[in-house]
Amino acid sequence: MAASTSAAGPVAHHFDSMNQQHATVRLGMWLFLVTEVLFFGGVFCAYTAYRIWYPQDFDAGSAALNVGIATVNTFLLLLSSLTITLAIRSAYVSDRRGLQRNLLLTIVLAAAFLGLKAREYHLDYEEGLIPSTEMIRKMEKVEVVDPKTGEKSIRQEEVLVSKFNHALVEVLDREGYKGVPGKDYDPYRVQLFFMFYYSMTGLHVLHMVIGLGLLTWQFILASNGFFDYQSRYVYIEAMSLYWHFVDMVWMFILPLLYLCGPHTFDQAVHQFKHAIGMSGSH
Amino acid sequence: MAHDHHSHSTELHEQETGVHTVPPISTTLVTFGVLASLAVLALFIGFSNDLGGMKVVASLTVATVQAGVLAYFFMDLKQADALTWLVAASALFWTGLLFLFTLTDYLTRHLGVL
Amino acid sequence: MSAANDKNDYLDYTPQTFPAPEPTAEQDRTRIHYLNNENTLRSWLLTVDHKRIGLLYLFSVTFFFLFGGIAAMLVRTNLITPTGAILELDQYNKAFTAHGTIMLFLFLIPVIPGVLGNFLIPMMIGAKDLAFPKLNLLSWYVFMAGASLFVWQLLVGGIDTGWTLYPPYSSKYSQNSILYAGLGIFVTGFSSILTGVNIIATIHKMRAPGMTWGRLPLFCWAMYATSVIQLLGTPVIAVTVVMLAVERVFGVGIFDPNLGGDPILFQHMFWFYSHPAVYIMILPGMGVISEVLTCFARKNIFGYKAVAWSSVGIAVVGFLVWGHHMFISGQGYYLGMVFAFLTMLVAVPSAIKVFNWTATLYGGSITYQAPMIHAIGFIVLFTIGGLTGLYLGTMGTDIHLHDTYFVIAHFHFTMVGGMMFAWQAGLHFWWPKMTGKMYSDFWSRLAAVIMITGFALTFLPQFVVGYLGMPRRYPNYPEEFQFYNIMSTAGASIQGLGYLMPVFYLTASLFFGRPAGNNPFKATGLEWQTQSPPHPHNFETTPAVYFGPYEYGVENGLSIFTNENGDHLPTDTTTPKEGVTSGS
Amino acid sequence: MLAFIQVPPILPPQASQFAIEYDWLFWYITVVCVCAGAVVYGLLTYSCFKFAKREGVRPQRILGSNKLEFIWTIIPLIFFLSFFVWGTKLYNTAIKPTPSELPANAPEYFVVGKQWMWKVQHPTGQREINEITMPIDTPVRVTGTSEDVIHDFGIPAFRTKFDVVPGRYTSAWYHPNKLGTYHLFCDQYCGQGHSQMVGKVHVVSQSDYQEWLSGNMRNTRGELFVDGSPAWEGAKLFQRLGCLGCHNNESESRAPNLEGIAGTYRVVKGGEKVLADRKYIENSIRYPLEHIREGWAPIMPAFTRNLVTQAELIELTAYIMSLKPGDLPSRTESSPPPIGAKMENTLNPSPTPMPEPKKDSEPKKEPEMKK
Repeated sequence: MAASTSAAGPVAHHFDSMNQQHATVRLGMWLFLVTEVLFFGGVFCAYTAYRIWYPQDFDAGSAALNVGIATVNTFLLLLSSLTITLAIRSAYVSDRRGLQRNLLLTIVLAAAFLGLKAREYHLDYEEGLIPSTEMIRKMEKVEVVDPKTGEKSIRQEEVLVSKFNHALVEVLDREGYKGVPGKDYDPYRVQLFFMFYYSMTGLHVLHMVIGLGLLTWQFILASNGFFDYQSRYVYIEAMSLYWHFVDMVWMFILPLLYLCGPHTFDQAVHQFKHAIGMSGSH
Repeated sequence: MAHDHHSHSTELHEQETGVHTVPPISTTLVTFGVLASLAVLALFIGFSNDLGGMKVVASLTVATVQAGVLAYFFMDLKQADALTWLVAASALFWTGLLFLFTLTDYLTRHLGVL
Repeated sequence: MSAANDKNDYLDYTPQTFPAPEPTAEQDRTRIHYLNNENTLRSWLLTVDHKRIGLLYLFSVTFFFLFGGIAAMLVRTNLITPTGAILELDQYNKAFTAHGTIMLFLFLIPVIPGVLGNFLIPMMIGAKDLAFPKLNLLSWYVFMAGASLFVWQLLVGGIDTGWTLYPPYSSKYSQNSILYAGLGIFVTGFSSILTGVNIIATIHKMRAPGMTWGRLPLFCWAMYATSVIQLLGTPVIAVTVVMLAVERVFGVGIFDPNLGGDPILFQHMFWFYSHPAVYIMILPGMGVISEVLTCFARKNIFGYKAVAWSSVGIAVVGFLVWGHHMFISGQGYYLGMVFAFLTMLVAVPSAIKVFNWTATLYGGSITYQAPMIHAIGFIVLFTIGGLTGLYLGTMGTDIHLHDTYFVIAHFHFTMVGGMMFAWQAGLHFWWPKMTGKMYSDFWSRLAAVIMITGFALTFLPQFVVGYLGMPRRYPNYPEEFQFYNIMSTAGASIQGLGYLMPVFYLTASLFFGRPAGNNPFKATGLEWQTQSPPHPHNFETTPAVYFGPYEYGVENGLSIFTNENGDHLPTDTTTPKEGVTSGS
Repeated sequence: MLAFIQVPPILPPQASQFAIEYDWLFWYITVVCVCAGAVVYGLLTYSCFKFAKREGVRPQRILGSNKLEFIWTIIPLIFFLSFFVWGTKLYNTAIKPTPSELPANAPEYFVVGKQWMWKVQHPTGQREINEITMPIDTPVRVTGTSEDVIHDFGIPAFRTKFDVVPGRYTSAWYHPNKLGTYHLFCDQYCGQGHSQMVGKVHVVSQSDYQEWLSGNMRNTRGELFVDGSPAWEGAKLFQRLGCLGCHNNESESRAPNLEGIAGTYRVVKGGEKVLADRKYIENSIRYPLEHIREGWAPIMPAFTRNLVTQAELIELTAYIMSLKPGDLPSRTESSPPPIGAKMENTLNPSPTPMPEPKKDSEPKKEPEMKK
C-alpha cells in the first residue's frame, strides 16, 4: 500500500486515482484562466473607460493601424486552435505521430503569427508611431504678437511639434483618413489609444510566447522516449485550454483595436502586401 | 486494506468528476468551420463603414459568440462538471464587477459636483 | 514524480490508526518525520513537501517582518519631535514606503496562507499534500524572486511613493526605482495567485472521505475564501502595475493627464485589488481564531454555518466596496454613494464573526495559554478596528478623517491588532505540531500581554490626533500633536520588544523545549491526530471522517474517526451520505 | 524635552457651519460604537471569568442559535444603514450646498496646488502663497486644480478636504463662523515636501478683510498684499514679456533663475563680481550684453524703451527684487482660471497644455529686436 502512494506509478504520490489527478489538473488550469481573464479584463476596462470619453480619437488611432496583418493573424490563430485540439485527440488515442504532427503545426502557426506581429511593430516604429514626449523642429507659419503694441504678424518660423503627432498626421493622410487634427481628433489622445494598442497587443504577444514555450516543451516530450499518454494527455489538454484562451483574447482585441476605425478590404490587402514587401512603397 | 481504501476513494472521486472523452473529429472540424465563418463576419463588419455607432456593438457581439463557441466545444465546457462552469462563470462575473463600477464612474462623474 | 519523497519508503512505519499512538521516547528517536527524513540543503530547497515549504515561508516572512519592523521604528522615532528627530524628509518618505510595501506584500499577504495554509490545509482535510506540490515550491521561489526585487529596490535607494503608488507622482515625478518595486509587486502577486490556485484545487479535490463542506475546519473555509480573492483580485493589480510601468518607460501613458488620461482610473484599478487585499490579510486570521478559541474554550464554534459563510460573504462583498478609499479623490458622486452603501453591508459579516466568537466562549471551560491570550487580544483589538472602520465607510465623516492618522490607527487595528495577533495565536498554537517541541509557557504569555499593551498604547492616541487632523505621511507636524506622537512612539518600542521575544523563546524551544506529544492542547482537528512532527505523507491511510470539526462539548470529545458505535474504521467505504456529495 | 510639549488639544476647533453639522454625525457614530463595544467587551469579560476552567465542570455543547444570530445581524445592520443615510446627507451638503448655504453669487477662491506650495487667488485678484484669508460669516467656494501631482486641500477646523487633480477642477465651500487662524494641510501624499505643503487659514472680521483687501494688512510673512503694487504689476509684466520662457526654475532653463538674487554678488563674464542691486537689474534688462552671467550664453534680447517704459522697468525690477525661492511660477503653469469660472464638464478634462513653440522660439527674435 505504501507503493500505491509512492511516486512510482503514473499517479502522483498524493493522489488516489488517475481520474482524481486529471480532474485536479483541469480544475487547476481553469482556476489559472480565471486570473488570466481578470488580468486582461483590467486593461480592457481601462480601454473602455477612455473609449467612452474619446470615441473619435480612438477611431482615428485605429485608422492608423495595419489591419492587413491583423486579418491574416486572426486566421493563423484560429487554425492553431484547431490543430491543438487535434493534438489532444492524438494524445488521447496514443497516436504519437499524430501528436507530434499537430503540435508541430501549432508551433509553426504560432511562430508565423509572432513573425507577422514583429513586422507590424517594426512598421509602426518606422512610421514613428511610438508615443513619446519627444519634440521635433519644423518650419511653420506662426502668428507673432508684438509684446508692446500687441499688433499681430505672420512669419515663417521653426517651431517644436510633438514627434508622434507629426508622424500620425502623415500616416493618416496616407491611409486617406478624413479628419482634421485638432478638430475631429486630438493627436495627444490618439497617443493614449496607442498606449493601449501597445499594452494590449504586447501582453497578448507575451502570452503567445509563453504558450509557444509550453508547446515546444510538450513537442520535445512527445518526440523523445517515454511519453505516458495515460497521464500526459491531460497536460496537453490543460495547455490547449490556455492556448484557446489566448485565441479568445485576440477575438476581442481585433474589433476593439483594429476594426473600430474606418478600414476597407482593399486597404487591408494593400497593407499586407506592403508588410511582406510584395508591393512597392505607398 | 490498501485495496478497498483505493476502491473506496476512487469511487468517491469519480462521483465528483465524470471521465472525460475526446469529441469526435467531425465535431472539431465543424466547430472550426463555424469559428472561421464568424471571423469572416467580424471582418466584414469591420470593413463596412456605414454602421456608425452600431459597428462596435455588432463586432463585439460576433466576438462574444465566437468566444462562446470556442469555450463550449474547444475548451470542452460541454463535458465539464458544474464546478468548472462555476469557475468560468465567476471569472466573467468579477470582470463584470470591475467594468460595472469603474464605468459607472466614467458615465456619471459629470453629474456630481465633486 | 516527487524526487525528494520517494527516496526512502518509510520502512519502519506501521500502518496508522487514529488518533495516532503516542510514540515512546525510543520510537520518537528513531521515527521518520518530515524534518529528519533527508536533511541535505538540496532536500530542503527542492522539497515538494507542503510542510517543509511551509517552514521555508516561515523563515522568509519572519525575516521580512523584521525588515519592515525596523522601517516602522525609524518612522516612529523620527516622529518624536515635530521637526523630525533623525531623518531627512526624503529618507522618511522612503522609510514609511518601505514599511508599507514590505509589511503588506512580503508579510501580511503571504504569512498565514504561506506558512499555516501550506502546512495545515492538507493535514486538516486528510490529504497527503497540496494538489500541485511542484507548483507550491515554485510559488515560494517566485515569492522570493519578487521579494529580492523589493530588497534590491531598497538597496538602490528605495522608493518614496507610499505603497499606493498613485500617479502622476509615481509615473512622472518620483525619481526613484519605481520599476523594481512595481515588478516586485507583479512577481509576488503571481506567487500568491499560484498559492491560491493550489489551495482551492486542494480543498475541492483532495478532501478525505466524509470530510464534507459541513465538516471542513473553519480555517479551511477562511483560506478558501482568501484564495478566491487572491485569484480574482491579484491579476488586476498586476496589469495595473504593468500600465504604470509602461507610462514610466514611455514618459507618456494611460493615466497621464497631459494626454487626457485620468489618474483616478489608476486608483479604481488599484483598489479593486487592494481593498479585497485587506481581506486577504484578515480572513486567514479569522480562520485561525475560530480554531484557537474553540480548542481553549473546549466548545463547538457558535454557529458554524454563520462563521463559515460570513468568510465567503466577506470575500464576495469585499470586491464591491473599493470606492470607499476614494470618497474625496474626485470619483463620481453617485458611484461613491453606492460604494458607501455596500461598505455598510460588508461590515455585517465581520460583526457576526465577532459576536459568534464571543458567544463561543459562553459556557466553555477556558484555559489561558499563549494562543488563547492572543486570540482574545484579537477579538478586543479587531472590534475597535472594525468599529472605527464605520467612520471611514460613512461618506460624510470620511471627508475629514480621510488620509489622517485616524485611518492609520484604524487599519493598524485591523491589520496588526487583527492579523498580527491571529498570526501569533496560530504560530503558538501549531508550533508544537510543526516542531514537536513545547515553548516556555511563562515567556509566551508574557510576550502576548506585552504585545497587546504596547499595541494599544501605540495606536489609541492616533485616533485622537487623527481627529485633530494630523495628516498621514508627515515627517513634520504642528507642535500641538507632539504629545500623542510621543505616546505612540513609546508604545511602538514596547510592541517591538514584544515581537522580538518569540524569536528567542521559540528558537530556544527547539533545543531545550520538552517533547510536545501528538496533541498537547487536546484539539480535535485532523492535523492533531498524526504524530508531531508529522510523517512526510501526513497520513499513511486516508482517514474517514464522521463528525464535525469541533466536538469538544462532550466527555473526551467525540473521536471524529469513529462512527456512532465507536468502531475504528479509518478506511471504511460506507461513508455518510453527504460524504460523497462534496465538490463544487 | 518633555517640558517643551504643549498641553495637547483633545478636539479640533469648530470654525465653520459644516464643522458643526459634521460633529453631530461624528459623535452619533461614536456613541453607537462605544455602546456596541461595551456590549462585546461585557460579554467577553463575563465569559472569560465565569467560564474559566474549573475542576469537574464540563463545557456545555452549544451549537448556535439562529435567533440570536438573526438579532445580531439585523441590529448592527440597522445602525450601519443609519450611518449611511446620515453620512450621505452630510456628504451631499459638503459638495452640493443649497442656495441658502452657498448663494450662487458667493465669492470663489481659486487654489493651485504645486509641489510643494498652495497658490491662492482671491475673487478680487489678490494672490497669497500658503495662506488663505477669508471674511467671517461669508460663504465662499474654493475651486482647485493642480499643476503636477495630486494634492489635497484640507482644513481640519472646517472638517473639509478635497483632492486637487491635474487636468480638472474640484471644489468645496466654507462658511467660516469663528475668528482665528487655522491649519491648512496637503493631505494627499505628493512627494518629498509633502509635509512642507502646509499653510494657514485666516478667518478675519469683515472690517479687517476690507483692510486686508486695501493692502494695509500684512500676512504672517510680513508682506504687503497691495493689488497694484510695483512688484505685483511687475509679476504680470514678467509673464507677458515672456521672461519666464528662459528665466524659469526648470533644469533646462536657458537663463539664470532670478529667485532671491537681490542683494547677492553675481559673478559675470571675466570673473568680476557685481552686486545685484536695483541698478544692476535695470541694466541687465535694458542692456543685457553689458553683464553676462558666467556660464550663460548671451541670448537675451535688449528690452529697449519702446518695449519697456521706465515705469514698467521699475515694476519689473521691483518684482525681481521681491522674488524669493519658490515664488517663480513654473513655465507650464496654466495660470489660475478666470474669476467666475465654474466646474468644467469633467467628461472631457482639459489637458494641461504642452510647452508651446512660441516660448522656445523666443531667443530667435533677438536679431530683429536688436535693430
